[in-house]
Amino acid sequence: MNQMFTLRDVEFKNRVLVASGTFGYGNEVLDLVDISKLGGIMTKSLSMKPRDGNSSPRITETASGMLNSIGLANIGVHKFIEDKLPILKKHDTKIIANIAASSIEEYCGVLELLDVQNGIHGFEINVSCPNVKEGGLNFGTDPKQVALITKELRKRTQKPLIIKLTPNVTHISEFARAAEAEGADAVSVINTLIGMAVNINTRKPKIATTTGGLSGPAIKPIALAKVYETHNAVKIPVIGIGGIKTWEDAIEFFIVGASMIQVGTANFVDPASGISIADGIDQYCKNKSIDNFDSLVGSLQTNKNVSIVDSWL
Amino acid sequence: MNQMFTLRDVEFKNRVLVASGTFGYGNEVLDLVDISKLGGIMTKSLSMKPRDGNSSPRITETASGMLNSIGLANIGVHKFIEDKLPILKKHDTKIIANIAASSIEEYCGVLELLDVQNGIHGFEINVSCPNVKEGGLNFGTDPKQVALITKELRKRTQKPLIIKLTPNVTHISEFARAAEAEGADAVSVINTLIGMAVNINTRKPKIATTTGGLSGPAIKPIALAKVYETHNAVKIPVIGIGGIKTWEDAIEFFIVGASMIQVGTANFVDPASGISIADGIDQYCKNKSIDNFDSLVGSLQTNKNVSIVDSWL
Amino acid sequence: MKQELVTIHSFKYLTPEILELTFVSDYLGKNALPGHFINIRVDQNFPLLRRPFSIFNIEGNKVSIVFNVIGTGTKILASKKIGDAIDVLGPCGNSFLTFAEGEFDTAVFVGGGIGVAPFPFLTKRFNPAKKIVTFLGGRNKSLVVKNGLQNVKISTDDGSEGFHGTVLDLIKSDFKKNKYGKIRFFTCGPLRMMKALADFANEIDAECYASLETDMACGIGLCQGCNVEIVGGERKYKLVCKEGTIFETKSVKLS
Amino acid sequence: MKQELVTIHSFKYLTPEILELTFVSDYLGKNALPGHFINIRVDQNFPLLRRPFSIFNIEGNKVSIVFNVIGTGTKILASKKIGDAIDVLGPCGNSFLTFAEGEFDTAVFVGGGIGVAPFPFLTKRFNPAKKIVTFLGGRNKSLVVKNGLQNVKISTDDGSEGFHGTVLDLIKSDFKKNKYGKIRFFTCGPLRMMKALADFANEIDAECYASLETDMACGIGLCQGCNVEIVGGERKYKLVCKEGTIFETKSVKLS
Ligand SMILES: Cc1cc2nc3c(=O)[nH]c(=O)nc-3n(C[C@H](O)[C@H](O)[C@H](O)COP(=O)(O)OP(=O)(O)OC[C@H]3O[C@@H](n4cnc5c(N)ncnc54)[C@H](O)[C@@H]3O)c2cc1C
Ligand SMILES: Cc1cc2nc3c(=O)[nH]c(=O)nc-3n(C[C@H](O)[C@H](O)[C@H](O)COP(=O)(O)OP(=O)(O)OC[C@H]3O[C@@H](n4cnc5c(N)ncnc54)[C@H](O)[C@@H]3O)c2cc1C
Ligand SMILES: Cc1cc2nc3c(=O)[nH]c(=O)nc-3n(C[C@H](O)[C@H](O)[C@H](O)COP(=O)(O)O)c2cc1C
Ligand SMILES: Cc1cc2nc3c(=O)[nH]c(=O)nc-3n(C[C@H](O)[C@H](O)[C@H](O)COP(=O)(O)O)c2cc1C
Ligand code: FES
Ligand code: FES
Repeated sequence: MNQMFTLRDVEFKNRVLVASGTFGYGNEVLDLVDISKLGGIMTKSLSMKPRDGNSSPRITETASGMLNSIGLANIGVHKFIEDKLPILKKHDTKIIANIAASSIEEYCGVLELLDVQNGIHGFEINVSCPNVKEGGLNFGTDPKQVALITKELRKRTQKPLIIKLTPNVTHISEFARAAEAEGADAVSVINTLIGMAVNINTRKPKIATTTGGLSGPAIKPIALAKVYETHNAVKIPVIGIGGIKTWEDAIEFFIVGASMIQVGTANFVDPASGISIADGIDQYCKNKSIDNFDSLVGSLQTNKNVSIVDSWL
Repeated sequence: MNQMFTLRDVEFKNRVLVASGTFGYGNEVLDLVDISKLGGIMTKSLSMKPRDGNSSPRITETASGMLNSIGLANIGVHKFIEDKLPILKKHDTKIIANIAASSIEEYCGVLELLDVQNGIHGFEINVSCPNVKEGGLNFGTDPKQVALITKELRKRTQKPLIIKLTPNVTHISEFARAAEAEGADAVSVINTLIGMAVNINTRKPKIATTTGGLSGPAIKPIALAKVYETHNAVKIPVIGIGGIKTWEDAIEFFIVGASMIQVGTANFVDPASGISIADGIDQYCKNKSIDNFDSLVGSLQTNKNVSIVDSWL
Repeated sequence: MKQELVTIHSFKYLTPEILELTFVSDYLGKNALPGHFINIRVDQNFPLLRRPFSIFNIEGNKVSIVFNVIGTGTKILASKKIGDAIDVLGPCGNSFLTFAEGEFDTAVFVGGGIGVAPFPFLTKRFNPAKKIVTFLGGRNKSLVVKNGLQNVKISTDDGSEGFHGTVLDLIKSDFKKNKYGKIRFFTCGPLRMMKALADFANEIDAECYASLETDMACGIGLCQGCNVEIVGGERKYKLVCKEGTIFETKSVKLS
Repeated sequence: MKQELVTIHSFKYLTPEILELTFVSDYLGKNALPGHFINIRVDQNFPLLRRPFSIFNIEGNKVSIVFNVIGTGTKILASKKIGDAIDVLGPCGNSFLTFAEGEFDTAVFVGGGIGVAPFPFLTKRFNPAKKIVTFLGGRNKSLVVKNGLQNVKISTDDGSEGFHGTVLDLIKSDFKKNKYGKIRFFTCGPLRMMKALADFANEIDAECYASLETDMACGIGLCQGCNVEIVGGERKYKLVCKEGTIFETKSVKLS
């Protein structure tokens, strides 16, 4: 069985990617991890200008999870192309540029600069960003904005275009449909959930920006439900993200409808976890003699005699 | 210092309540817990007719949390009044009847039956229920429905009316404002988050209804953020719920703006945890010489030089 | 029922895979009955929920359980040291003894795998006027515990001990040879095994009482998470942790 | 840098509160330098993140850390047994040795509480041409570790050992009495202490190198969670785990 997956003309050698912002720029771990064994690498979110990011503290641990508010600190697209891409290019894996921006123009500008780089195999668009024109209102919580971003970017690239959705909405499927309608090749589900933690002695938030993004095993059940909802709403592939630490976790995501998965926070604990997860997936498929991976994707056996009305009460 | 809190004319002896559906009907634990040491008890959600609830399995454990889909199984309001209330009445604590229904008429009917019972000190309305008229669409995700329910129930009772909000929405503050505008005395934040888990050998969901409600320490950071958002949006008291297991957890909720808190899943692990939490809160206030509890509520010291635009990126 | 911190008195491997953990509790020593279970908090943080275990044996204030390591909780429990304190809640559920009186000559205990757990203590406390026969089934011999049982007959799936086959086949062939008069079954083990036994009990119209297992969040009737569908009655479900764990198999849907 | 499963060789209480954990690693024995830290996964599940610890001593392939139990992770670490395997990632960060050369006569080590951790190993490997004086501050004597240090002078907040007061007051009064020629400070400990020391270093214009501590998710430059604000430069922040942990105090905002 092989895990190969094709998005447009791009062939990923397996179904395991590393999530944006959880793997540095890929070069930090070269002595720890053979990145050519990964299906692909989602870069840290790149913006037009370098971003210093938020003040400290930026992270704090929670029960089976963590909060972060890095503030999309990144070296900027130009420096990425000069310093990082040449290194990443050398390795036999797919590089997906994750783009963050505070205006549609910026999204387009960054994408255009990267689209001409042959080391870049596709794009993942982080729409969980404040829309400066709208006074900081989040792009990701307005289906119209998500549609508009997708439409404008689709015009500008023939490479795989993946829209990464935020879970902090009532119906994530609306947003997936909006992206699909405007020509997105896939959606990534999910980004972090809004959360916070407080130091009860200083009465200060444990991260400088008060609220932050919750990630890690704690959110896996929520991520699975969001992937399941999305898979049932769109025909384009769903890339599952959220709390994946073991190959068993990954299999759960495939069963609810993910075509590929991303490993995020787990990289902090075990930078090579993506590789062991890919190996575990192989083993599982062997043991269950699954020789067509797509027969696993979305193969959830739901309980027929349960009406959706009763669900989750 | 005392933790007394007054809602309308009802005096709660401390700030710790037990959450609906996590303490049975209060009588199951009488040999384990001195319930008169609790600020109050939120009953299991009561409907007009008895509800069998969902098929099995109804619960499964997750990382620092659990999923449940009990299906609001309950003995019905009539049997509650006959069999359970007489027992609960005997104890010196406040009994808040939690009501669930599938139509506004049912909400009103159940409330009217309970309003005339002098053992009932107030109401908590579970709006996370399918609106049968709207084909099972959830009341709790439509601000208009929440407003309507509050309005109709407010007409029918002079006792404290608390609306319990679902976190599965984009802006929970909208819903809190809707409840406040229609005369709710307080809002409870949060109910469970939609989640799921899969058995990778059978490919079946680990709970019969596919998705269920996530609770426990895993969701505490999300609950804190929702309470904080709500506290900043309304003037009525916010009752904080979500992953509270220790008194330190409870203090975090007070600091972000909760006037009272509820202990849910923790009761399954330690049925007396509500009492130790109340004691811990007392100790904390003594040590910090906080003699006016309200000076603690909403006393979060946010980092002034951080623009909200940057938050949680 | 009581929640208490008890001290671990000893560990003992009954087979290469099955561990007996003994702790000290005056309260449970006095109050726990055969078929009761206790709910153990194996760690302060992780896993979140307690783990239920049947009472395997009681001598004075020495109370023991048996288990094999199958996951997070049992792994942590196995790594505890003598003298460590553990948080135990119990006794929970009903007792086999409630069903031990009446019109039968021989009590037939049927344990599958770790489902043998309640039977040694039940054997000890059972009505002496009745005869006891015990059938045990296991995947292999290292999953079969014989301690404290009477007239034990064993089957293993791999034939590594006793009869080679399922415990039910063993029972059927045994019943051809031996006569036990009027019998009553008491069983605990995998659902499939108990269902097969219940069907056989109906055929030979004997009563059958089974201790059911479900995932449990609380074990004491607070969460309503442990429902089992019942046959007839105006309610559709009962709670395994509180109204069980032991039910007459005729009265519940085993599936 | 390497991620490896190492075996615990021994535990030793250096004071009633501070524990030394020694494990075996050929790789770290060869490659770790004074000031480096290692990132330990104390449990498979909980807590989620690794815990960073400075290298306290190395003898051949025996590598040790010291810690006191302050929470979940250190409690689990303290409960491990000799022979247990632990998952260690390192060496991480930069080394004090990078700053050990140049124009000074005496290296003044200043450790606050458990911040003493890197200094015994630093003492062992330090440029022998330089004189070393060591000042230690602790809340009380059971938090002061003297092992493997040179010319140790101690202060405790409660006066239970040595000078009664802060380590900075001790340094100031000591400097009045003794002459050390041109000095350079190397420090690790509570931020407030290091900040006070940095200010004092400016006054007497000596260079001061501090090992900073922040919460860390990864410890190897992946998460960007460990930022410290720097003075000047075109970037606003640096990463403590990768570009530090050791910085010249002039170059960073200590607050
Ligand atoms: C009333 C009652 C009495 C019990 N008595 C005993 C006893 O005396 N001795 C004993 O060893 N066990 C007993 N059990 C089962 C025991 O509680 C579970 O084995 C235990 O909860 C597993 O916990 P864990 O954390 O080690 O495994 P987990 O980490 O929770 O699970 C690990 C793996 O085992 C599977 N698993 C979990 N629970 C069970 C289960 N109950 N049955 C089968 N597979 C499961 C999971 O699906 C998972 O794949 C009893 C259960 C109940 C409800
Ligand atoms: C580079 C580096 C090197 C370190 N070297 C050592 C060392 O050699 N020896 C040693 O004992 N510790 C050292 N630490 C600190 C050590 O990592 C923390 O003490 C440890 O993470 C606490 O983990 P815990 O799970 O026991 O406590 P937690 O359960 O994580 O926290 C328990 C309580 O301690 C507080 N706390 C947590 N971390 C810290 C901290 N870093 N400083 C102060 N309070 C904290 C928390 O706020 C909480 O109130 C180092 C830290 C860093 C960043
Ligand atoms: C420290 C940190 C930084 C992150 N930075 C980014 C980012 O720059 N862009 C982005 O799209 N997602 C970012 N994420 C979100 C992750 O890519 C992922 O969607 C999320 O963490 C959930 O997956 P996990 O639970 O496996 O970590 C970040 C997450 C963490 C923990
Ligand atoms: C098993 C279970 C049953 C619940 N039943 C109800 C219910 O009947 N009505 C209701 O309003 N909330 C119900 N809840 C939600 C809790 O009251 C609480 O809002 C939620 O569990 C979050 O708090 P926690 O993390 O402390 O458990 C239930 C929760 C659980 C775990
Ligand atoms: S396990 Fe909670 S009611 Fe049975
Ligand atoms: S701790 Fe992750 S970058 Fe420093």
